[in-house]
Amino acid sequence: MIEKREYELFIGPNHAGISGNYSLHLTLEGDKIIKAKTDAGYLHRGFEKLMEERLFIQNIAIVCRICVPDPDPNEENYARAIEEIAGIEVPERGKYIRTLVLELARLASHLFTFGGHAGSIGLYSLPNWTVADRDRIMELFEELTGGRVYHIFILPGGVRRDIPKGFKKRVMEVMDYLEKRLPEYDDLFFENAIFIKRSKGIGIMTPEQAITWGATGPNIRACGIPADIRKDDPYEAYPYIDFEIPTRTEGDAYARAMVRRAEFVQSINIVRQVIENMPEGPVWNKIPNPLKWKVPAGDAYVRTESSKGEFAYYLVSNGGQKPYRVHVRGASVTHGVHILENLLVGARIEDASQIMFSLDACPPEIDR
Amino acid sequence: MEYKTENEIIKEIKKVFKQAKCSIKKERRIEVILNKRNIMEFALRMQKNWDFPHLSAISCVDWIDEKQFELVYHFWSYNKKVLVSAKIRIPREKEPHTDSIASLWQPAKFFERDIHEMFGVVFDGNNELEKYILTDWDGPPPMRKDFITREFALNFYSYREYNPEWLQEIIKQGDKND
Amino acid sequence: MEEKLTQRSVWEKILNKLRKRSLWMLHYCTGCGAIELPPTMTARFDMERFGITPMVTPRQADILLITGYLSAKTLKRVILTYEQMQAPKWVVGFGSCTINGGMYWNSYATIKKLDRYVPVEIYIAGCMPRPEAIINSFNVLIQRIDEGKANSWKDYYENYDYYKKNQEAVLGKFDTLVDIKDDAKKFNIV
Amino acid sequence: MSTILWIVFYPIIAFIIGLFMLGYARKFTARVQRRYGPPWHQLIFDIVKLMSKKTNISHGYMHDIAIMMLLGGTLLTLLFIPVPGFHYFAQYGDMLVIMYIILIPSLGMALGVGETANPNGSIGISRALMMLAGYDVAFALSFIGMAMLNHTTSMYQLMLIQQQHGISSWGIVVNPFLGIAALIALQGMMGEKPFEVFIAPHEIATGPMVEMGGKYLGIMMIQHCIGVFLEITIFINLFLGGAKNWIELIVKLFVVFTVLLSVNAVFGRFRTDDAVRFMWKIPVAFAIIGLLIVIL
Repeated sequence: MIEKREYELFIGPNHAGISGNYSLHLTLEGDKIIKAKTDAGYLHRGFEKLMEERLFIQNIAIVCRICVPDPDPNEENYARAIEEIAGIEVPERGKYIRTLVLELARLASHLFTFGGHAGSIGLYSLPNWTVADRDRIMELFEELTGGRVYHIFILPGGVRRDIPKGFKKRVMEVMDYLEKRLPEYDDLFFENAIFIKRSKGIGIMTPEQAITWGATGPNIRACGIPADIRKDDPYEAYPYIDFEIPTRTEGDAYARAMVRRAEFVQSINIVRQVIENMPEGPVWNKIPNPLKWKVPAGDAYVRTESSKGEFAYYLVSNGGQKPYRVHVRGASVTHGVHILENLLVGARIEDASQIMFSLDACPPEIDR
Repeated sequence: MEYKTENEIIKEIKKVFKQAKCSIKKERRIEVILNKRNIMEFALRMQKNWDFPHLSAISCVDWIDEKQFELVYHFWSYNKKVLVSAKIRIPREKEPHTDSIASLWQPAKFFERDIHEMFGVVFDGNNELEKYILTDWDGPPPMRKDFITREFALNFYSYREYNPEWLQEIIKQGDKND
Repeated sequence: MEEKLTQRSVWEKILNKLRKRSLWMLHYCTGCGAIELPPTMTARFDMERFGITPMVTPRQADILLITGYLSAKTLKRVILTYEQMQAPKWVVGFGSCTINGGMYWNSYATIKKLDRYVPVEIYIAGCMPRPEAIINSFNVLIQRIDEGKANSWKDYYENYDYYKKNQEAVLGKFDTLVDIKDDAKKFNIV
Repeated sequence: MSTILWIVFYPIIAFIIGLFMLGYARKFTARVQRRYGPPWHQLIFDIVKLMSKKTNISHGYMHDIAIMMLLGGTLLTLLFIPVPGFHYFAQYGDMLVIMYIILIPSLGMALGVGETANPNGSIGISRALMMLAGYDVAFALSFIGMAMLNHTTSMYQLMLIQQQHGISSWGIVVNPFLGIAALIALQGMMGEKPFEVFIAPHEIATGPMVEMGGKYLGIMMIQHCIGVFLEITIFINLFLGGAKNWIELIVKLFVVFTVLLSVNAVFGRFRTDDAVRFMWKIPVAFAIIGLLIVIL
């Protein structure tokens, strides 16, 4: 009988193959992973506790710092939760600008994930291209909101300021530029023989598993289930925009990458539609004096489709000046923990980092 | 009758759980207040008969004045496109016990472990309730209302003393005119 | 920590002239500022022009970036990593979170003042510093190495007890398998 | 007398050429990635910095010897490679000797890294040796083909024959199948992507070099510079007719290196078994076709 010798390998917090500060504790036999246990908590700052000690208006600055690659769904969730409880109505133009910011954030985050996925299989040319193109979107954000990554732009009641003159033209230019770049990404990465060989059949999730394990976003759409919060539970200006939800059926790392690529194309045409038929009018519905503002008692569960999946906030207010309880349900809470552990079993060391990047698990969302 | 699907769901719930208080908060949002004993059965029916396959989240709210924890289970149905938030109340003791639904729902494993860490609620039936995020933390469950993070931080960590002259003058002017 | 200028032999000067152009940065994103590292490393801001490339293991790295806040759990790993790095090593603190706790000043989980635990060479201002600020700080570090003023790493060897006391105040007793005092004597740093 | 001078200066010349080749490699990859890239002489700074490190953590006596074995093996192999102006050793040692000695650095690295007791290191070593088994088959077959073609196993005679009859007698012109097989094997020997399985930073944190720091890494970098020069010169001598003078050698070195780098810049990594499977399928098939042509 061959004597089985298992050994442990820490793909620790300090590792290039892990996106962010996160660690996997793997039990291996040769190259095959037998048992995987994730270990989070390295980025824990206790957001939910900090938010309970700040006024409603003060939380706007801290809320976007929860998830780093894709900060805008946080602001959107927080603002919409307050609007739902307090019954504030957002003007039409405000909704359109919010949708514009959310879609630009999705584009930037997808470009980042393309680079991460390519880096995990050794193709370091694609991260250089995609992150450089992502900087074009960062410049748009900088012009609109003043900040490259953290925008603090979506406030309860609308958005902080209207879009500057000439901004629409520049957004259209960047969209055309990204669309022109996509075929080059295809040649280098999406149709690269080695990427296809490396990612097909890795981390396969069947549709039933995807539902029972609680996958959301691109990961569930890669298993053939067209579940997208922008269509199922529409918010902001999404009901007035027509776009499809791309899905694939294989449910493996390749399918997830291709779904993100198709979503990238969809987001470009959403941004174009938002820019074309953006109504005139105010962008912010004045809320009472923010320093003494008491949000009426009540609770709201608000969901947004972030680039990583379903991002939800459960906000409870007891009529005081500070939120009584904010529960942040990050998208990677299911992807990065149990789904990653299940998919790693049986995989090999080479695919460990690729599976994590294909699931797009973002550790700050797990630790909050 | 513009909330057609929502009312159908409430009728179904009412059929089984007579004393559950159901209300439609807004389109696609239903709130159900249950007794803590039948949350296990409610979750089972949600998954098996009423086609709510997605457990979005389990949130825990610490009502310190009423000495109770409130657990809110958010279920979402892909076909009916409705979110049902089931709320139960458990007493706020040192280690309150409640039934775990981790056997039915895999995402519940993370949420229950998280609530156990942050609030100290023990879920019977979930054997993975060890420390996950706060492994290097030996203080009380931090998310409870009686734990004040500001006080803890001020005396546990040390800050950089920073009072240059220009700041002291401003403080002095401030003391003079108020 | 005044500028301890070692007696600058000619050989040391020449070494510094050459040494300053090759700094290997540890690929370890400890906090939220790490999202500005890829743009600094890749095509647009390209820090490889200054000879700065990301390296994966602490043994090969010279710069340890503490990018933003540092939770207590990460602090233990950062100390283990810092002690594994080879001697002329520098810590660069990103953003206001490493200076005085930044936005998480009242958080129970993050540390507030970085240089109580590891000697810090350079702080970069900004609540997530921009890529230009990061490259500017690397240039300042290169200049300090050139003038031989970048000696914060000697501080760790000289008053190791001060750092050890602060570390154990937050993390409790833990052993890092690296005997700093013995290394200091062996490689005659002190 | 001149041999002693050559023995002393030849490795230094090889090191300097290898140094600029690796500097060129980083600049070439950077340009493919649309960025500016480090200066040509970047490796001088890297090696000086590594050599001037204050603390060098040694992992035991065996580890130090292995590093010396690594460098020594490469220098020994270097002496047997005929280059314009120096072929005293090459006359006696033929290709089989070179094929044997070239394995010493890999074994030396395996010995040393095994001592560092870091799981990433040992995984890297098992991959490196598997990769070695992968590309050696194709390389040996292509060499046997050239030897049978010119009825000599000595690399020096092979080079002379090819130089006398001009381009028409170059290995790659006479029998392109053997040339392509050797080129793919060379890609594996150099550890360029898609066969870079043993230095995979994203999977096993630079594999064997995970615990090397300071002076040890400096010596490994010197060895890598010489290794780059050495491996490509073997290919040139066998298939591109060697070189009459140093200028021609350097030009050929950079041309072949550009071919390898262009593949390296745009491809990901194979998994270990896929890499070996690829190596045993395609290059070996080319080599066998080449052999058949030679035999018939």
